[in-house]
Amino acid sequence: GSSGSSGSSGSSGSSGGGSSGGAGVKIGMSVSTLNNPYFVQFRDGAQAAAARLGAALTVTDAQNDASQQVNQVQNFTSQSMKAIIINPVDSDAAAPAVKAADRVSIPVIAADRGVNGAEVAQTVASDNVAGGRLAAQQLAKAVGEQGKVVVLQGVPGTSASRDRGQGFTEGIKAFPGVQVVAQQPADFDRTKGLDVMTNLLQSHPDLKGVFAENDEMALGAIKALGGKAGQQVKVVGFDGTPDGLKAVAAGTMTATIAQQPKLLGQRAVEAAVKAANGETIAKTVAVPVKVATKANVSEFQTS
Amino acid sequence: MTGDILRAEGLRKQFPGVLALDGVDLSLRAGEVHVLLGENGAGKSTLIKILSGAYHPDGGRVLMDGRPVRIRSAGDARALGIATIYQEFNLVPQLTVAENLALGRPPRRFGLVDRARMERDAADLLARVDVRVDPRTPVGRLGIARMQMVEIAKALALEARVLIMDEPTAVLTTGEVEKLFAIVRQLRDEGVAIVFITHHLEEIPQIGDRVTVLRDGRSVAEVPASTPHDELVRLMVGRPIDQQYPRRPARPGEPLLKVRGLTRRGVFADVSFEVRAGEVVGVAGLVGAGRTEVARALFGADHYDAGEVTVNGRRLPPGDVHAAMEAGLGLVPEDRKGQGLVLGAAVAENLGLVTLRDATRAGFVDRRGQRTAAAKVADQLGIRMAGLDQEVRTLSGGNQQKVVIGKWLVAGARVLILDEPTRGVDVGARVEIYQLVNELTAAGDAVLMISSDLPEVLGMSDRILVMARGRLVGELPAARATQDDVMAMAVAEVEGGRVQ
Amino acid sequence: MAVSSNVLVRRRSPVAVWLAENGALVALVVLVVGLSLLSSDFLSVTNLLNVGVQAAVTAILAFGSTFVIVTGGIDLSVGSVAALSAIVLAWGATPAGWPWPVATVAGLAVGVACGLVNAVLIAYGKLPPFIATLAMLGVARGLALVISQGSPIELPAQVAHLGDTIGRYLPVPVIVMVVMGVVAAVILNRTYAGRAMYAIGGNEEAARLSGIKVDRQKLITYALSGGFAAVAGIVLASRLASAQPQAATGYELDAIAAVVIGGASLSGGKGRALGTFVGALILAVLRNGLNLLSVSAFWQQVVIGVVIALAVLVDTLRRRETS
Amino acid sequence: MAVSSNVLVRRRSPVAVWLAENGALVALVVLVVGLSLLSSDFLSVTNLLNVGVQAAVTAILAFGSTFVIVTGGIDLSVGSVAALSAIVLAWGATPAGWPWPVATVAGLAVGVACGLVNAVLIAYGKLPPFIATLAMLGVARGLALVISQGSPIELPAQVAHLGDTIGRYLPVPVIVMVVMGVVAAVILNRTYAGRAMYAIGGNEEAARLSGIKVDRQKLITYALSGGFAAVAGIVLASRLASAQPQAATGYELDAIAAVVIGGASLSGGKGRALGTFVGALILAVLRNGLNLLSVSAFWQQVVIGVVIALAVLVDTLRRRETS
Ligand SMILES: Nc1ncnc2c1ncn2[C@@H]1O[C@H](COP(=O)(O)OP(=O)(O)OP(=O)(O)O)[C@@H](O)[C@H]1O
Ligand SMILES: Nc1ncnc2c1ncn2[C@@H]1O[C@H](COP(=O)(O)OP(=O)(O)OP(=O)(O)O)[C@@H](O)[C@H]1O
Ligand SMILES: [Mg+2]
Ligand SMILES: [Mg+2]
Repeated sequence: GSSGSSGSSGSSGSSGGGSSGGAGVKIGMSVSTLNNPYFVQFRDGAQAAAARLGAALTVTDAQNDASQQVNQVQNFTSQSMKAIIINPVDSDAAAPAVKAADRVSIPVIAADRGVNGAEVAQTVASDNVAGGRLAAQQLAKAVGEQGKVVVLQGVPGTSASRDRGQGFTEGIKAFPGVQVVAQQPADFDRTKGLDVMTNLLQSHPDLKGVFAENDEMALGAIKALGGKAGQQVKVVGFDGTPDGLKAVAAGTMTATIAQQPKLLGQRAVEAAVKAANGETIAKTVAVPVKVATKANVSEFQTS
Repeated sequence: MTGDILRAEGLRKQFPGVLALDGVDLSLRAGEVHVLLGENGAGKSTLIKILSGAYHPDGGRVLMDGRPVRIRSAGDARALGIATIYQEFNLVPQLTVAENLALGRPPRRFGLVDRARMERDAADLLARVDVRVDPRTPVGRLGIARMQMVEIAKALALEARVLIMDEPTAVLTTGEVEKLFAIVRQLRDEGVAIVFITHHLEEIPQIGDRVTVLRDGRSVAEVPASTPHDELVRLMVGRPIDQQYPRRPARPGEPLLKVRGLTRRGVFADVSFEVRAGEVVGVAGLVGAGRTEVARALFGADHYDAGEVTVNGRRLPPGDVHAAMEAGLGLVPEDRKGQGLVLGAAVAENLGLVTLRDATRAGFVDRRGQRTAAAKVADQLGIRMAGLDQEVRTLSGGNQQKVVIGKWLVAGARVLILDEPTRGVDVGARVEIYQLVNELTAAGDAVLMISSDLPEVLGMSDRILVMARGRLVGELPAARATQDDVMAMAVAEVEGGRVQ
Repeated sequence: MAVSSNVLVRRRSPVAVWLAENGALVALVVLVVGLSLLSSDFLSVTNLLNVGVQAAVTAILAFGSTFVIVTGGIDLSVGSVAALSAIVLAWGATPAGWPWPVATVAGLAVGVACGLVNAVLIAYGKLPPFIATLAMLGVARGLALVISQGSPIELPAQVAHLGDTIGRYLPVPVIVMVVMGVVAAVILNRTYAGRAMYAIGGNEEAARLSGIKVDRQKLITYALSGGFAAVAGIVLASRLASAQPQAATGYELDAIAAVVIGGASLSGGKGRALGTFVGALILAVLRNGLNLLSVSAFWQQVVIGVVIALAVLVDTLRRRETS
Repeated sequence: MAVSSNVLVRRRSPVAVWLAENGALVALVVLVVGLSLLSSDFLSVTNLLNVGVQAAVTAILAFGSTFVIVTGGIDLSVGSVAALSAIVLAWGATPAGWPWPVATVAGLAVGVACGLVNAVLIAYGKLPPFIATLAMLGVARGLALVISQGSPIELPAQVAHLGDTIGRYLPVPVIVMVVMGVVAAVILNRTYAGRAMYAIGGNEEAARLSGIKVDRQKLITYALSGGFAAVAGIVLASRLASAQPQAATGYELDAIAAVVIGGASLSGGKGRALGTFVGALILAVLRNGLNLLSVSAFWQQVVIGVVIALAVLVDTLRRRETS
């Protein structure tokens, strides 16, 4: 539990001073999507931090649409926000939005994904490509560096899917005994993960492992595998959502690449408040990516 | 007075821009056939739609058995024992004949629709109106005449005390009209009160008892059905009409339309004829004889399997309406709502439809010119409307028909095919259409007139072609032919006449 | 009974007639044969059961949409309503909440209620069905997110059994699908409400003038669609043992596609439960087959599009030939 | 003209008539007034320009959809076609490729081609427009992904200027939107093709029997829709300075909603460019306002749904009143 939840929102808040105090600072935050528990947690972390610092945080949902995100950032500038946090739908497509904010000298913090082609005050991110590599190592180890595995891909063309997929492909090259026999899209969706996994099992009954580009699809795959999950077939997910961590604790998911979204949201808000107050901040902050396995899962679940 | 089963007093109905009814009275006795007479747009259909619950009046009241009643829906009317056959078809084309007959009140068993019983009931009803059609046929596949008989059967099924019929005979041929009259007389003798709307004045003494004449939304007279024809016309139109069929034959010139061996398997076979400049050629036949199909095929609306069509020396490619139009053909289809009009568009738009291409320069339409042309034709035909911008949907039936004819007048077709051109058109307007036919032929154009109205065919044609079962079975000179001659030919059994 | 004498009635075998009326079935058969040749895994009992399970949710949604489409309407809200119903069920049945049967009834009631709201907007507010149900698409999805706070909620175990397989070969979702299909067929063919739907879709004015209470029938129609959506949502959630606020996103287009592939017309008056079933199967077989054949993610969308167009093309060409 | 004596023309002021025909405008005004009262940021010049920019893509797509909807059809593929056109442009204009004007023409041509394919399937294959364009939705999106390998492609700088603002107050997307709107209005009102669209949508058979080559007009209609989608896709990409394979997903529903909010009927024969413009503005104002008011993301969907329903309700109620 935190202490400062009393003076929660808005300008009337009169929390303690200090240079990092955010009393009344208006911050706009555009989240790529809230149709995903991972980003919901990210938002929760940000809101908690804002409440603690007394900042007024406005959250919008870009619904995975890069142009809608640009619109939202533009709207923030007309609302004269003091700082903007952008969780880009797409790293390239976020540039014009950031430039628009730069023009009116509003500092921008990029969270979870970087921005290509425009200057941001700070990037708070965990590296998806690195995470993909970690996932490859985990899966290879779990299947004894031998056998067939499949990949459940996210929405084709999204940067999360691209980066994680790329990292995994790179990482798995180190294990010549592991064969990737299929890569199929399940759109980051649990139901589709279930259906696609069921179908893949038909053509690859001797499967040893599954990498799902997020926990939602991993949970669908686990459902499809039934008793085989965690036994004959190892599943590695990505994100470390509460449901995902539960599955790790239960042993049906071998590992998930936990990104600590709450921490990410918290760090982003802290940086935004500092930038709004004119303090200088580091160009990049790396929120560590951690591998959650049955052995260490309890640490994640309490945080 | 005391015998009145239904009375309407001072009914008023206002539409946007149009006062359709302006204080109309009507009294209806049990066991009478009460004819409603009036020009197109006089308000007949509006009146009966109020009686049947489709419209709510803005003023006045309706009494049944002396007590005021409120008819707010079709269900209310039905509960009061009022059944209606509307001018526009109110059938569901996708459903079968049996289902349409039982629409809104299907027989049920254990809460489920009892199809077997529905079909038996339908067969009985169809037998009553003497229509031979499988109750399981989708209504959309029936021709317009048999649809009308289904409508009639549907109304009979309600066993109502008041039966309202809005122009039931407009789409029927002589034989069917006789059948209908027999049914109507029987119902009348059973004590049913019948409201009967028609534009065929000769039907009035045959079937009617009393006549109420509407003019411009008012009831102007109530007279016995035996009132002389001329007097009725005067009451209705406000002026006498001296000649009902004012055909002025022109001297026939070169053949404008030549049809050779036209055949469509299963529909019509080996149809050959010519129409000369200045000629009116009538086409008579029983319903389903295939006249409409021939007309559509030669206009390019349907494909055909063999034969050729030549207009003004140019051979037409089959199935190409545009080429037919270019060559100078025009078709006024029999189904005006389905094929003739864009109901949701304005009068001006509809009148300009055929000339849209001609009024286009470099892709742009001369809309002002189109409007001027439309205004001229509307005036010429005496189309009764609030203005050129009125939606065609809200015109009275007869005025809609004038719009369909009007759009071809604007286009200036050389050979005009008229399929049932005066269906639903009042006597006055009908004479105006005939005058137009005269003007066209006098100017050297030609008219092919398909009509189930025998007096019209006899009165307005120069020659009469008779069709039966998909074949041309004969030709008569109009001057000497009688109705009996034509009928004899139309019903004659043709040896091996079944079209293959 | 005699048809008009000049019309030569071509004799067609009942099989030919039936095929002409079920052209989608031909497409399905072609697809199944093709896939069996291309993938040896396709034609196994377990895989076919998988296809059945994967078709279930779309099929149930599509049965509901069939009612609406037969009346000439459209329901874009079914995916969202499915999600909302499941969320309400799961949220209501949390240990601190209601017993699971109550929660289930609540979930179904929410679906029906959404349908009724659609119908009121359409029948009394005179909104075009497209707009009314598009609005509901947003509202129901938003409410699902609000109630769940954006996170999945676990389903009570009793309800989650709906996702099980009885014995080796009897998946419950398939049973539910078949039951709902039979219910839809009976409603459409044999009840007053069903026949009224065809009448309204074929000619609304004629229906009204024949004494059918058109507004009331629309209430029934959209309520049924909402109820079917709720069932679909619960089956979907039961397969995952958890209700997801973003479940069934975009399923409305699949459902409508299934209905139209099955031979219905969006202008109303036509459509059958069996056709819809075939339409849903075509979509499921296609997705399953593409997975089995390991077609790349990018090409899958292309192939699905092409096959949908071809399937309906087969149907329209057959119709033109036999008519 | 034979205006009979019983025809009583009620005099209504031109303003009243115009308002009755543009009911959506009333809804827009109410919305703008409401938002100005609720948020002090709303009624600033920069914010209103933002709204304009944000409406541009939807509006251009919706102008294209207006043609299709006027003919009684529907085009679900516009969002995908927009993305594909932009991808083709960007991919073609890579340094190793074509000069940017060639690439731009190629991008536009692809949009038109997609429209033509839709039209061929509809006019000659007799596919229902819903199915033909749903198939194209998948195919175009898939091709966009295949060509781009799933990654965004940078736009040539010259084309990216389309996303700029000239001076302080003249955003290029707004200019493009206005130009396309005027083009759409002229086509609909003044050209043969436009008038033929209304006739076809009103009664296809009557149009055919009046000598309109219905099939050819449908080709023009869907080609226009595809072309407008291509323009929208390029404007969208220019705003982001990069073409995204996933761009404009789901925009088809927004485009159709804008057209219907603007007073068109999905059964054809009705619809105007100005109405569509107002419809697109309503959607953009709504999204902008909800952002300014900091409405929670989950509730936004609910509110948007409710406001869309209300906006059209205002319109239908006005109509009923004045008729
Ligand atoms: N729904 C409507 N909206 C506007 N005007 C209408 C509507 N229905 C009818 N009218 C107008 O009311 C008048 C009376 O029409 P009505 O249909 O009653 O004529 P009618 O006597 O039946 O003519 P006809 O013999 O041609 O059938 C006409 O001027 C018609 O244009
Ligand atoms: N059982 C049937 N199935 C399909 N079409 C039929 C059937 N019976 C009749 N028809 C068609 O229905 C139409 C009947 O319409 P209608 O009664 O006006 O006759 P018609 O052919 O137009 O008559 P005419 O040739 O005298 O104008 C014809 O086109 C006929 O071919
Ligand atoms: Mg009338
Ligand atoms: Mg005929």
